[in-house]
Amino acid sequence: MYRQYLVKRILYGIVMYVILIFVFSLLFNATSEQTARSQIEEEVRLVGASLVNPTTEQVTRITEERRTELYRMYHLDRSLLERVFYRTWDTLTLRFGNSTIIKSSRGDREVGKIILEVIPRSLILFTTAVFCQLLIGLFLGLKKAQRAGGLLDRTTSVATMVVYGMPSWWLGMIMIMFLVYGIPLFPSGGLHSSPPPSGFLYTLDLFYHMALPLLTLLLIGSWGLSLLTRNIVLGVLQEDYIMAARARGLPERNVLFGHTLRTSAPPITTIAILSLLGSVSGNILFEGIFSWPGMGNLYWVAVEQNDVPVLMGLLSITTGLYICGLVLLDLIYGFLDPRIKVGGKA
Amino acid sequence: MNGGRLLYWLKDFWSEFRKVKSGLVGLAFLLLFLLSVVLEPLLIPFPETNKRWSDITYWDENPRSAPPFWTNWFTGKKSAVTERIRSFKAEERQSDGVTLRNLTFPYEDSFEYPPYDLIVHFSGKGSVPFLVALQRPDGEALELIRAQADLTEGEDFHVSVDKEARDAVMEYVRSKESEEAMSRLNRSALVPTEMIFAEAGPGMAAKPIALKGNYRVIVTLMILPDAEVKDPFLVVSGRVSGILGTDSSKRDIWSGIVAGVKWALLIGLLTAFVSVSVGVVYGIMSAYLGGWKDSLMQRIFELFISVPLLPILIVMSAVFKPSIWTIIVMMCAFFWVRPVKTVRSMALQIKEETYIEASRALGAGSGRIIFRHMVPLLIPYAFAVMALDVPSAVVYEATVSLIGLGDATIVTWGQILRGALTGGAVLGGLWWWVVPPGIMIALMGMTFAFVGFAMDKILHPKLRTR
Amino acid sequence: MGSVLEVRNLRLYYHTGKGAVRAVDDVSFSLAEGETLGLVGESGCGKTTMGLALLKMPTPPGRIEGGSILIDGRDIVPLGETAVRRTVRWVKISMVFQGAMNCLTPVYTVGRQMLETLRNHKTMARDEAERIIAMYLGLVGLSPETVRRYPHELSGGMKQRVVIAMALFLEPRIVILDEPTTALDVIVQAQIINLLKELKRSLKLSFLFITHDLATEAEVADRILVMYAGRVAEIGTNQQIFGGGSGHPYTRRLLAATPRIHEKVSELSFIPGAPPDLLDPPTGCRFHVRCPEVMDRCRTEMPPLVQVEDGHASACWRCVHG
Amino acid sequence: MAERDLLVVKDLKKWFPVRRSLGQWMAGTERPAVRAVDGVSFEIRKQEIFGLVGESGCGKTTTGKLVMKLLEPSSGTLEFDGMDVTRVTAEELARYRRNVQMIFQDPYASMNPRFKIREVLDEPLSIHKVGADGRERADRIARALSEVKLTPVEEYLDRFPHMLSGGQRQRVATARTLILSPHLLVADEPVSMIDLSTRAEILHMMKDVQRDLGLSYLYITHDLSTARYFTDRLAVMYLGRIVEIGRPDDVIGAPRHPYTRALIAAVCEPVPGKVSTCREIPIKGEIPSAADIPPGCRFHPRCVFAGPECAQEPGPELTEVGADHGAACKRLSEI
Repeated sequence: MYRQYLVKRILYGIVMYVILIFVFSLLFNATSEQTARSQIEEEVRLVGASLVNPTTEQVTRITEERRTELYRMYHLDRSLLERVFYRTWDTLTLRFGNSTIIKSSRGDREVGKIILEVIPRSLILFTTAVFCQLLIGLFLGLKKAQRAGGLLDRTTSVATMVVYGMPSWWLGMIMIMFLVYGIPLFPSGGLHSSPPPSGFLYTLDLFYHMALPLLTLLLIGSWGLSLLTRNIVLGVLQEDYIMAARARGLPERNVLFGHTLRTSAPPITTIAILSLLGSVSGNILFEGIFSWPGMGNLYWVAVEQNDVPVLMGLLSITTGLYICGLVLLDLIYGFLDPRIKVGGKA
Repeated sequence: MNGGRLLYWLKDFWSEFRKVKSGLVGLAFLLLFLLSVVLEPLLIPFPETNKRWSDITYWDENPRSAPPFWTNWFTGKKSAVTERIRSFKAEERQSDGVTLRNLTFPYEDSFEYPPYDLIVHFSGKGSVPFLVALQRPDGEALELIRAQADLTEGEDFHVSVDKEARDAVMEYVRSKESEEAMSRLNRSALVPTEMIFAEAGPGMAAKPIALKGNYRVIVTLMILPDAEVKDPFLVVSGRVSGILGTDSSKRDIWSGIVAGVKWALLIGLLTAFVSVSVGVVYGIMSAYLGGWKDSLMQRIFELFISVPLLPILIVMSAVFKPSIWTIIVMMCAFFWVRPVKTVRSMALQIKEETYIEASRALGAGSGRIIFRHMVPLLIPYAFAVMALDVPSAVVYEATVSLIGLGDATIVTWGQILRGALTGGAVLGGLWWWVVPPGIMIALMGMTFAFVGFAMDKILHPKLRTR
Repeated sequence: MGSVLEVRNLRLYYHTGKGAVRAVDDVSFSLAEGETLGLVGESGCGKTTMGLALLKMPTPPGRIEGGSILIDGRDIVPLGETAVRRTVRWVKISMVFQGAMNCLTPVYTVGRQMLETLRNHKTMARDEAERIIAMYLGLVGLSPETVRRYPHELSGGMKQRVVIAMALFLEPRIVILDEPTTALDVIVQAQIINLLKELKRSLKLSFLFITHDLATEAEVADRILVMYAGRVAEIGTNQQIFGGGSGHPYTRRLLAATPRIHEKVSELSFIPGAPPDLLDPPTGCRFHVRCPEVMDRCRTEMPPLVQVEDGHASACWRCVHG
Repeated sequence: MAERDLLVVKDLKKWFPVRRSLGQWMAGTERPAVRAVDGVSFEIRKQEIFGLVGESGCGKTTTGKLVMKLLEPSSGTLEFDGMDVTRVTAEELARYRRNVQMIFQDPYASMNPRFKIREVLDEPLSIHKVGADGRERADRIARALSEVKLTPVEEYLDRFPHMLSGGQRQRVATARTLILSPHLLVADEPVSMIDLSTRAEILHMMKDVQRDLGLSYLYITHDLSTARYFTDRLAVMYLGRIVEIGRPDDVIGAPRHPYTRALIAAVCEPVPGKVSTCREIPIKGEIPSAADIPPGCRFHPRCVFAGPECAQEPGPELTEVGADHGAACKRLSEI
């Protein structure tokens, strides 16, 4: 039963991704073609220049020939719909073409490689952040639910409100200003110190560089989760089966961590991951502040250089990761909630 | 919902809302924000901030990257405060048809760090030769500027001591310093105002010591019969300036922040209102229609929900180079999805209630059921969702502006932060440039969070769970 | 006298914002070993509150004000929460709740929940525990394979049986059944009643059977306690209450209001008015507002519980010199 | 029939198609359906209280909704006052709604908790635009409330439903149905959620109203005892079909269908002396799901008198077993 649910959900995610890529290609068709044409012009100019003392008639013929050949290769001569279809096909098969300015650390201009290179760095930062936020949010939420209305509960709720509308990149700027230039506690940014140490020291150095961004993300994200967990847990605590469990003489620990948390796990994970996915897509610029060479930073550079192919590639990959997040979310929900995992009436 | 019932409902709502302390705090801040928008002309020292925010000349008089004036309270060594001196004593003498007018501006200097510049302003018409001199508390008087002002009607003429009086000051220092000190002095590095406000005597060039006391700036104007001079005033460009200091392009940050309030409110409220209204109607229709229409609407909803918000906003802004209005439209295009899920599930719950079936049994059509039974329950709740949606709209606009894709023609907190980022405020430690805009965004967020959560607690249609 | 349970002048009030709701007001009764006591009364008369009070688990803001609850002679009212949890709840006294349908945690299988409760009170090997669970599931007519099922996979009747099995497998002295059959269809209801009768005979259990349906009570209970607005109206054996000799006007009116299946009832009587508000109940006898045989005395003085015959008492002034 | 029947139901069916899983769809298996109502026929005469009795899931509530035209029937016909109302246009439906009204089980849930009683009662008037001005509508509302004995009327008009007791709320719900002076009232378990002491009071009120306004009732319940007291004729339903129909004294006094017998045997009585004896109920197993109904007589897997012919198609039809008393069983003679 669960396997069937799993397959259905993954297929559904893929279909959603294809439709979105098609919509994006259609939406940004004009600009993508414009950059494609300018790249072709540049290539044609190069071809022209490389000819050894050619006659003008020869130059125009070869460049003309080269241009039509390139137009056909990039399907620019077909109707609008076909062009969009081909571009969608290229995007789906991760062939994003070349970037206009940006180069990857190994110097190649192929957009796919550039993005592939930065994804792991972003993932390291954001998955650790999400993991810590979940942990803190859950633990704090439970404590708040246990003594609802207590001092801890009220103060953390106020903190949630204060942080509610605070941009994470701004908090990053403040943290850098005070904790890097004010009191030199943390490095000012980047992935690791300039001569990267090797072996175990490297990971240590990496964590040292990741500490400040992680701290900032935790300060922003974990409050919301704790309020969320608290409300859901409080809701479950009023259920009949919790009263029944207490009546059966089970210790409060079992009732709280066993029955209550386990029952509220599916709704908590759903909303928690949904809000974290939202915050990841919201905090993408965060990396720019810490010059953490991840996808966010690449967005920043791409916008600065106005490098359209890289932007398109980035958008497709981010949407792809986002949809994977949503699919993963439903799978976890299905796994945690027996009503879905085991299906209907016996 | 005729008038009577609406009034009754509002009274009832207010009696509940009053009980929620955090809600009242939020409401107080909201009123403060609205007040600051209304009183903007009074609060802002620079009236044309909105139009000429990126026009450098408008801010020329301010010191560059000066901290707020109240930083003086916290240090022993006081810095000169930027101020505009309008009071002056005027004497006139007639000599062969030309009126000689003497304007004396008193300036009380009690600071260890002298101002950066003295700028004389006046307007009028015709060409007026003028002389600017400074009388120091130690009795010395020195002539700073002697020039000719060609005034055109309606235009403000100004002359800066820092730029024009460099030679005069050099002469004055030479007359006080030893030859040897003068040779070591590098002419371009000399700050005129540091000299004229320092103790006269040897060693003043290398290590000027501030001379406190009452100075008098005397402006003598030779006004020919056809010329005319109106509303002269003196601007002292000090080391600290304004309530929140200035940025690296000399702009007064306090003016920018206050000007930004209205934009933040506008962007936030407009986006939230439009997107929540669309979302709520979509949710209700989707729940009420049911069947394949409902699943179709859900598919469209899922299509939108799978799009990561900020990336699409960034790419669309990068590609279409939008104005603020198009940014709002784009935000609405993707924000409307957020309330749909909750509203639809609530509408479904209401639809299952027995009293809905009872109304249908009485013969009520779907329009009546939606507007008499569902809307009065969901619309008030939609306002709570709206309040909770405002902060994210403000943050997204600020983020888009931060990356440089916002609308540069208007003053928003995002634009200020953009300036701070590119102006190296973080590196330079100009905290008064970076902290206030962020605090305001966070404060706006907190305000609407308090109000929104309070309304949510009251208006959430607590449907009886059987 | 071998009474398993002895309740003396129990008072339990709900302290709401508007004052203290006197849900259980000075109630005393006893339950002998192997006996079924029927607790009957309309909604809001405090019968469910009474059940929860015996487990010392009043739903907040309820609190036991006074009186004592003796189980096997030991008063559990002064005991601390952990003592009650470890030595009383489910060990001495267990309960089948009113909404038995959602008393099973939805995310755990039936077996796991039963195992957890069993091994929490008795340390035993896993297979030994599983054997006991399978035995008791069999007793209530469920296949041992139910252990692997999740609650949402079971029908209403099956869930009811699981909850009953769970209330029995620690062999408590007393089992409280709060409206166990109300939400079930009439045939399943009859099957559950038969099951309870067999269990009573085979396991020599003493039941406290709480319901608002007189017919079910007559079917199951050896002795009946009729409650009205938080106080005891009448107490007596099955025969004394249902045999026509009932002493209290409220009981008589209730019996007259219950439709019968086997004889054509020409006129169904009813009791005008509604149960009183327990925030400030009427003075004197709480039923006097609705009682057709009301006397002046009823309006002023609270009638004591008067012995009408051996083992049969009724709180009504008509019985005092009757 | 001397007088024309008010409502005639012929072979009414309502099947709810169940969504097939991908696999089943691939295999092209016929779409399974929950056969909630599977061929029900009965008629209700003028001023008659007709009872529909059965366990939960037997289709009695669905039948009620079909009569109320809240659900579209899969097949079969519905005749009201001589007119075929199976398929109707919008105005015909509006007129039908004025003649046929419904009372619901949960008195609290059948009224919008945010409406005052005045607004609850005003809804039918504003829907059907009855009553020229405010005064006439207020007058109709007052008359309806006094009809259900909720007097003095002013005391109740401005109160909210949660301020009333269960019995009072059910009276308001009844008043709401009477305001359009209907001919037929479908009452779905009207008293099951009301306290025993006031239950008879409501039944009396409904009987008075029926006598005063010449109403007919379709009374749906699972409680056989109340049905015996309250109804003029009643039908016992099992898995979507009527298994026995007739006057209560005959059907309950001398039941002929095995299921009716089992039902009656299972009902307890408030009489002493039954504590030690186990009640013997002539029935086996559990009720099957309405999605896969047993072939032939649908009761045969649980019937103690079942014979081989009971399992063969077609299922038993309702046959006369006495004056105005029918039962659907192939082995009536042997029982």
